[in-house]
Amino acid sequence: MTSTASRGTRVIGALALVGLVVTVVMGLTLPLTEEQLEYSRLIAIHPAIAWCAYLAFFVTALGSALYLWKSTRAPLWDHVAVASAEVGVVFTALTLVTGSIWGRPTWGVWWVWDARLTTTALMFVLYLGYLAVRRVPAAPDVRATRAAVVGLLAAVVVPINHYTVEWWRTLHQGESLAPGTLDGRFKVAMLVGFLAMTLAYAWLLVHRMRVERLEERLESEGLDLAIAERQAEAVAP
Amino acid sequence: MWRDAMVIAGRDLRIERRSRVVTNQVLPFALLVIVLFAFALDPDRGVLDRAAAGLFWLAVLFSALLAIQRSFAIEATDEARDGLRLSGLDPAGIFLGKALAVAAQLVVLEVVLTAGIAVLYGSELRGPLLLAATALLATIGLAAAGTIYGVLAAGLRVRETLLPLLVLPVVAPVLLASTRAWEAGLQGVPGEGWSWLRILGVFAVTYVAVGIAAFGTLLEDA
Amino acid sequence: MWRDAMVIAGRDLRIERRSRVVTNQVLPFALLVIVLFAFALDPDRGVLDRAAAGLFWLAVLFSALLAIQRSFAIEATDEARDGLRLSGLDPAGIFLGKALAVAAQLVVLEVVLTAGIAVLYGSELRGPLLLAATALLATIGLAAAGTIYGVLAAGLRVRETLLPLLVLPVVAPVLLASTRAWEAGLQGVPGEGWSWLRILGVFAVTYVAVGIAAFGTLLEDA
Amino acid sequence: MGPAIRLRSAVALAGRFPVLAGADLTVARGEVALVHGANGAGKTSLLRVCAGLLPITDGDAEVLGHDLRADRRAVRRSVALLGHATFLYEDLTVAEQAAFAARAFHRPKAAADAALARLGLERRVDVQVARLSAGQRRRVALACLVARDAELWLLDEPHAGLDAANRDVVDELIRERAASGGTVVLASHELDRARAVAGHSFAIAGGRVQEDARVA
Amino acid sequence: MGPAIRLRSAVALAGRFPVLAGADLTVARGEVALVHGANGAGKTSLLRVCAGLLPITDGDAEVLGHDLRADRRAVRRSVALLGHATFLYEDLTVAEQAAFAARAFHRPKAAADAALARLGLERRVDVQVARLSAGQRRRVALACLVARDAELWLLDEPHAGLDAANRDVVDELIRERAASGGTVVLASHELDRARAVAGHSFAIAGGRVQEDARVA
Ligand code: HEM
Ligand SMILES: Nc1ncnc2c1ncn2[C@@H]1O[C@H](COP(=O)(O)OP(=O)(O)OP(=O)(O)O)[C@@H](O)[C@H]1O
Ligand SMILES: Nc1ncnc2c1ncn2[C@@H]1O[C@H](COP(=O)(O)OP(=O)(O)OP(=O)(O)O)[C@@H](O)[C@H]1O
Ligand SMILES: [Mg+2]
Ligand SMILES: [Mg+2]
Repeated sequence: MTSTASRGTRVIGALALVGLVVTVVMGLTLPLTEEQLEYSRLIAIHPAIAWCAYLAFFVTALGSALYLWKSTRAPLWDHVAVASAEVGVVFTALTLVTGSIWGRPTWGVWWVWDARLTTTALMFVLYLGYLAVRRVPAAPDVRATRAAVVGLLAAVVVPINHYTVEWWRTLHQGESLAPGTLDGRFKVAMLVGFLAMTLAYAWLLVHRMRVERLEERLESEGLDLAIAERQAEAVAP
Repeated sequence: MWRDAMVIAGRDLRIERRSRVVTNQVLPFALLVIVLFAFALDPDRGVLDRAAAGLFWLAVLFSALLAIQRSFAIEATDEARDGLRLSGLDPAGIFLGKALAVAAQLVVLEVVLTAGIAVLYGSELRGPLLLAATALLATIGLAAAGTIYGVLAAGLRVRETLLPLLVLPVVAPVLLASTRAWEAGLQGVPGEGWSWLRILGVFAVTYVAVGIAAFGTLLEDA
Repeated sequence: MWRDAMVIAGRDLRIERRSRVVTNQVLPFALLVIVLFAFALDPDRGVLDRAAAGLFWLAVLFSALLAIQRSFAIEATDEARDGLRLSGLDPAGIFLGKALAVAAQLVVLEVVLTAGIAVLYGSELRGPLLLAATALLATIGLAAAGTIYGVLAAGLRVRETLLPLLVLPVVAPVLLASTRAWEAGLQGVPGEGWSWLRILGVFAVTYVAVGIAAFGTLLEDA
Repeated sequence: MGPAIRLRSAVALAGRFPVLAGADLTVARGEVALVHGANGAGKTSLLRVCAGLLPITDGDAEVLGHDLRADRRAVRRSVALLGHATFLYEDLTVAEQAAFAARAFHRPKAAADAALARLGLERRVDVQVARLSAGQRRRVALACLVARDAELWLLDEPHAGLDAANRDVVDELIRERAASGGTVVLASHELDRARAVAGHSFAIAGGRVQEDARVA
Repeated sequence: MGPAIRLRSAVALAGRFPVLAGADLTVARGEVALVHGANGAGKTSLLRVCAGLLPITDGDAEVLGHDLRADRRAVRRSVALLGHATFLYEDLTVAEQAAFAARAFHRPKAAADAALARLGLERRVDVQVARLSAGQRRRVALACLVARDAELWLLDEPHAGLDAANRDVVDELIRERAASGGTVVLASHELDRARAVAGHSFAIAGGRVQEDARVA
């Protein structure tokens, strides 16, 4: 296996691409809301991106849990966890960016100390920490276990982030999918956005996982050589 | 499990009683922090009285970090982890024991700090019951979460730097909830405060549960 | 002396380049701190814009603590002190070298943090010259003071807890001065800022001088 | 009842480096086995595998009937390891340290005191571990190991740093242990002394056990 | 030119405890002296005093002509100590560590490489010090000591933890050093081996130097 692509992923990739295009088109053809003008069109991508960040971290937690669980422990789950975490960090960053871009016209500033925004920023740093743990040199399985625990505990921030809008009186939007809160076309655009972003996430995830697997294979191939060398130390000490 | 926990907690507290590190170093540090905050926020603009709760819990947080680092510094040497593995003690017991010892020290710390903000920031402690309950639950959460990451970082040469990075964000929600609860408590409107207690309770339970469940794995395979 | 300083600084930075502890651990920690502060201060009451400078320097302070702990954590083992004594290097050189390495790392940290507050606290960097000058002098002061106490705590089993207690109070004035200077800088009234700069200069010079003069004694007899 | 230790082409990794590269070793119960070899040959790694500290990634390892691939932890209660590093609490006094070690294994405090006496530490019981001399530390570690009666002793250079008198004490302890049915594996560079107490001796090189010669 | 070391009823304290309680010792230049004695007798303390690490509170101490009471630091440049603890930087590779040690004493990198080769560490030069085995660490420490040419060597149990081959290397190094006019003081528990290289041997007990017997 030289490429990390496969028919499956090509299909997903293609679908994601189409979805994103559609999303953009729909987004740009959304009616202008009088108070926000074209900025309201960000609704097509921003929530979707944020939601994918959640999804990614949930998957990380899942992978971590399955890795920690003795009977299901397998390198695969570690790969799932790390791949999803990295993609998730990217999505979180994008959430912060798109959010800020949206915030400038809406609130007049790039950033406000709104609970939702803060918890999102927190989420971002949390998973930077997760990646930092992974960079501490250690045997693969050791690294995996460490990371798994961190990845599991970190997940608490996701539901918190989701419910902030209810727990605090936030500037930030609440559940816009709740019936009657939003004009139909906005909802459709949001849903398409969700779909496209999720596909994109899946595509990235699979590729990142395969890279991880290739690396592991490389190591295991190196191992036989290493063992041979080690045994050679006996004759030439 | 509980017996082992007692063995560990007893030993840690005895070491503390002898070396007095928490009382002589962490405690002054905590006080120092709230003084520094007062400095940095130049009080004449009347920020302090409003920010008191937040600053209090920030100070607790940072001192908690030190207390945890200390708790694993006494685990000696780079082979700390091997030592614990060979100690023959039940991992869950070790976790509970160390968390217990840390919690005990934190409680002392918080009492003094409370006096501190009362004096320095002139905060009045209305709703003491709420304050106490909050502090208790928050302390359990902090100690548990800290101990989990403490053992993860123990024996790594980067532990001084890694630990804060790991602990701070996961306990941030605790910080948050307890801050809100204390604001309510300090302003004497406990009503909304109690709702935050529930969240704190959830955290405390979660972290303790995770600790009991995962500590063995962490000790063994990490 | 300078040659030895270069030897040490070179080694410390090489270790950092390999282990990436400051970039991967201290830096995120610093960002975390400014986020936490902002939250603890219950921002919707519009405290932040006024407190930005103070919080920035508090964050720098705490990260500086970590950077210094790291700088002496690489000095290996409980016999770190003996190692340095026997290294054959001029104490003053050791001091300068380690301080230099720490300072270099702090500068990177501050640049990122500045971007951080610019975005997160919405502070506008009026009077960049003043800000830069302040940061430079403050950094020198912090690194110097930190290194002096770092060697005091090095090799002690209580260093994690002792160091913060020792460093924070002595650098408090630095914190204060640089905060005021930055407030001036951020509000675009550099005028009063420059006066604080002088104070910072005095501190920087003092600490460096003390370090060069006293490091030998500290290493030997402390 | 099978052998105390049975390794079959065991491979163990430190990071990516194979510290054990297919080691075979069988030690019968009640035996005293010596493991020797050049620095970095893999002696310490071997002992750590047997103590269930270092996982094996290939081959089989069975210690006191426990399959280490299935569960590394179970074997610990019946194995005692004296490593290069002495896992002592610097802040405790000698007496407290020994008592703690004993308690952890549900042994009476008397056992701890006896062990300390056996290693001639009576005059230092109230000194903090941190203050002890190198050899005294090793002796405290040994005392903690003696205080609990483990079925299998794994001793990494037990003589290193000890003075003449205490080297003899160590030899006695090993002989007694074997006599009372326990198994002892020691790694050492002081071959003459070690061979004198060991029934078997194994040479290790390049992460593998080389020859298996019965000592006259 | 006076002796390399002259202690006169030297007293040294660790906290309140007198680790040296009136020690007298004279070692002539170019000599190899062995210091032996029970654990905790004061060997390490003695060496640390000579290295100017541990201050003496009473009596006189003169090393290589430097009066230690007046100034402990001056002597360091010409003294090299191998302690129980190896003062190594875990994060550096073996090569970097040796190079750093050499540079600190204004010695060419070549000296470091030669020293590493001498102690048979070529195959580990790129391994991080933290990953080395116990004996390999000792050898790296020795290499760092060899890389700088100090007038006086203070070796605390130089053989401990080394394999057969390297023990011989150490003996050679000591002999060469003495032959080229350097002075060597070693503390050891392996008397037979140590006596073989030492010209003088001193017994230490209770923080004092006991007999001063010339070895046949
Ligand atoms: C840096 C600034 C921002 C950040 C970090 C941010 C973050 C997030 C996050 C994490 C979500 C997912 C919510 C959930 O499902 O739990 C979200 C959703 C959403 N955001 Fe933002 N946001 C930002 C700014 C904005 C702005 C300025 C607007 C519009 C005025 C906005 C509108 C929305 C909407 C409509 C949703 C979907 C709400 C829902 O269905 O739950 N966001 N944002
Ligand atoms: N990452 C690594 N890269 C290269 N070699 C490594 C690495 N990690 C460990 N090693 C080697 O693995 C070996 C560890 O062996 P071990 O500690 O068991 O030796 P030992 O037989 O106990 O030696 P000693 O007699 O010195 O105690 C050493 O040779 C060490 O250099
Ligand atoms: N505070 C103290 N209280 C009691 N005894 C102390 C104290 N500090 C040090 N000691 C004793 O001082 C002695 C230190 O001696 P030193 O380390 O020189 O011994 P050594 O000859 O090197 O022994 P070894 O052969 O074990 O290395 C030890 O006996 C130690 O117990
Ligand atoms: Mg070994
Ligand atoms: Mg000694």
